[in-house]
Amino acid sequence: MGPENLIDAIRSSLGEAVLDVADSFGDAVLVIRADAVRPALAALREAPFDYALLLDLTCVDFAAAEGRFELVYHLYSLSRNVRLRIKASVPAGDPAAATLVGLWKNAEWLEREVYDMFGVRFEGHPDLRRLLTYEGFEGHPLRKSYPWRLEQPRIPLKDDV
Amino acid sequence: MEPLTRIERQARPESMLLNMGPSHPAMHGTLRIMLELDGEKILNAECEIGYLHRGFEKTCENKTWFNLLIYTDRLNYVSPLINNLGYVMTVEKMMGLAVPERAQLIRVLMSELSRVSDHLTCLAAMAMESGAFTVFLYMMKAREYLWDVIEFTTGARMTTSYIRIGGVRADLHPEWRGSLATAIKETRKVLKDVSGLLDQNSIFLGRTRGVGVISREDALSYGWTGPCLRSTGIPYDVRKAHPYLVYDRLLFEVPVGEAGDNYDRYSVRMREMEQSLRLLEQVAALIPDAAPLPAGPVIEPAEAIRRSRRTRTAERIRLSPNLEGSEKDRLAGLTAAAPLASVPAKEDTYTTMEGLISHFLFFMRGKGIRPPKGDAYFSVEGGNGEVGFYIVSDGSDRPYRLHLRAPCFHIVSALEQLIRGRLLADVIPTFGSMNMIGGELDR
Amino acid sequence: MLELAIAFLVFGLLSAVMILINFFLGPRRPNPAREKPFECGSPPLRASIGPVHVPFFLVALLFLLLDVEIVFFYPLALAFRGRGLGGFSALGAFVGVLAIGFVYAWKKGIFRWA
Amino acid sequence: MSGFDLLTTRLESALGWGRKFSLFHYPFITACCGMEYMSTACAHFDIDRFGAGLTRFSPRQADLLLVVGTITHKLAPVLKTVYDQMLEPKWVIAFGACSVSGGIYQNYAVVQGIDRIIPVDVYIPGCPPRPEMVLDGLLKLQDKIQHQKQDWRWARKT
Repeated sequence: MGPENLIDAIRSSLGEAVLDVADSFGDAVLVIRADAVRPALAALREAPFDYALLLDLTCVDFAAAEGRFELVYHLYSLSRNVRLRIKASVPAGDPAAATLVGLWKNAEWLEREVYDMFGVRFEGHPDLRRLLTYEGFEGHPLRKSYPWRLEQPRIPLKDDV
Repeated sequence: MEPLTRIERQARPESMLLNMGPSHPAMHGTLRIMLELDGEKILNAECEIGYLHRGFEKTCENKTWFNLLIYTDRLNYVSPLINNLGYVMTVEKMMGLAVPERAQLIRVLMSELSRVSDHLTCLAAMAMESGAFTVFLYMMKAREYLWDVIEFTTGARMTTSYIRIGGVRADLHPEWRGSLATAIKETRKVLKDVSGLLDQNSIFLGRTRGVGVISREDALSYGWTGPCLRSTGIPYDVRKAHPYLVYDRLLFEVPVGEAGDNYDRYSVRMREMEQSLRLLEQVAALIPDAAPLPAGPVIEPAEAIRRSRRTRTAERIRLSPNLEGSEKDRLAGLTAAAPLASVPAKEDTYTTMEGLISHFLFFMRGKGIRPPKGDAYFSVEGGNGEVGFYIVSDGSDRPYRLHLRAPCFHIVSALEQLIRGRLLADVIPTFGSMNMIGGELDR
Repeated sequence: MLELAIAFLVFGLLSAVMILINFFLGPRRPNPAREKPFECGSPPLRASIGPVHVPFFLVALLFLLLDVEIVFFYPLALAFRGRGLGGFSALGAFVGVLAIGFVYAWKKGIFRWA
Repeated sequence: MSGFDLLTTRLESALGWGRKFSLFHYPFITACCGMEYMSTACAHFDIDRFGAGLTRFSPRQADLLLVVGTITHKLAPVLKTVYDQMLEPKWVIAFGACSVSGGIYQNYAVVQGIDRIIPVDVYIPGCPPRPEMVLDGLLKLQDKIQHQKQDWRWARKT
């Protein structure tokens, strides 16, 4: 299947979960409803499309502008040699999404990092803790609301230097 | 007292809990593995990362597109030019810049040099941590020669920021062919010595063959890419899957392992270094010699500025040594022609009003490089795997969001599974063969 | 006899100086962190070291035996100069007995940890 | 100068001479400067020519703490613990702009210079510093050790 009808095939197989199909600088982008992310990605991982690699999971903070966080998944299918970007928006108030831990094993750390940096809770995640920052760290640094240079030292620092 | 980590809650009372902590020679200083031991056998392990989280992505949201190039050097600091390349090509993809041929060839030359020095450093550390100190010294010697080639051209040994948006900063050093030839010869000699030392070495084989085995399904499920994925037999290489720059015109194979254990990761990296040396020779043949600068009188910048007050000066201006290679005649072949895509030539800035204005416009806040609104993802083949940059731009002079897809983040996430049930000593070669780089892992 | 005395005096003095010099020159600045075990800089997960496993003891004992055997080689080598076959056979018997013990331990699988 | 003073100054300079040429360093490596440390410690630039070649990976046996690379807030307690667990007399070299002053990273995650945590003797600038700069820093530390007031058990606490 060529790239065009691949997208149509995906759209038809995922049905109403797909909100929009876009193209950004030549890459295929699929916008999916937040609650349909897990079944959609599970389907994409299986036979006809076999997106075997969860390349990347990250999050973009549009809280100030549009009051939402946008989860961005990148999938890669080795047999088709093609990349797919999937976007799902979660409300900024109480950002929560379904976990992918059962489908891919690297999802555990990826989701822990997004939780640590943005505060997006992933239901069903076995061990949702901070990954990059430390236990006593309040707030989520990559949110636009978090000041860039607000340090939270773990041990008292000599400031007379 | 810190709240109990996962391993402290699950550990059995009689087993011994040990920290293979951040400040450990084999943990590259930034990873803490908490091990639950039954004698020497590892019952359970938990990795704690983030000790080198330097807030890269937050810093990028507050820096202009041109200024944050220096941060990309320090991501995978073993092969810095490849990170430059990844970031720069993502921005070029958004701006639709056409990079001239010579700049593309120089970029391939520089990223292959970086790849060989990445594999050299990884295998040197892995061998030294398993006891082969001689291999470490040999490989560091070879890396010095490679860094000499990079230093002649870019001026810095490691953190070069040489590959810029739109092309490269300056032309190659006049004697770059000689230093490249010595570097390749020395590296081949070291590769022969090291494979003689390690390939059939029963101690090294005992510690790596059949240790840290991962199946193909697990490797894919963990999102592995690069030499570690190829060691399990899946020949996925971004240079072959999505050829960029001039890789489609160059001949090279993708070495593949079978069992996916430490030894295969070692041998895939060794064979990949030979392929990269081969690539270096092919690219060196493709790059034409730089045209010599036109002869004729050369005047001082101050004199040129004084003269240019009334009439345009035609003579060549003598630039300061650290601008060598980025003279105006050479700059055309090195950077994209788009306006405000790269730093304008110094000769124009000194003598013409338009040059001065474009120079200030480039560096002024709110002006300079501004890719169109939208988001883009582009990835290149780094030392550890697919180095991908996902950038969201809102049209301003600062990226709205910049995310790095770090290959070794996914590789290290599999470490707990690889060492569970093994002996304590197997952690070191397994972790060494993964080539964890703190800057890229924790960003 | 005299050289023996001189040898003992010189080497004894030398080792005494090397042991005691640290007592004189090392500055004393106790601090609580220094008493804790060094665990790569992170807080120790379990303060007490639990019971040690049996294979450790076996290997330790075997090492002790064979190490002492090696120490005996030095005087043996000096004493047996010029004794010819008789000396060599005595040395062979001494090593042989210990070798049998070593092979027995090896076959018993002391060194197999998994 | 009384006889006793002559004796102690002779002892001080002998102690300084002894200590400066047998520095065992503990490489507290975290980031990019580690690559330059490798070049400095290896055959090409060879830190061993100055008597500081022996790398000790335990603070109990090291008297020079070489802090190489970026110290983040998460790593700060680890650095403080390792420094406290080193035996006296001890010295610290801040290797690279990040450990000297936080370098190019001034944000929520990075400690702006390790002298906020531990006392530092020699600062080596550079990102990363060239191996020659590192050796120069080491020589400066050796001068400092030679000419500082030596600390020993019965030294008169002035």
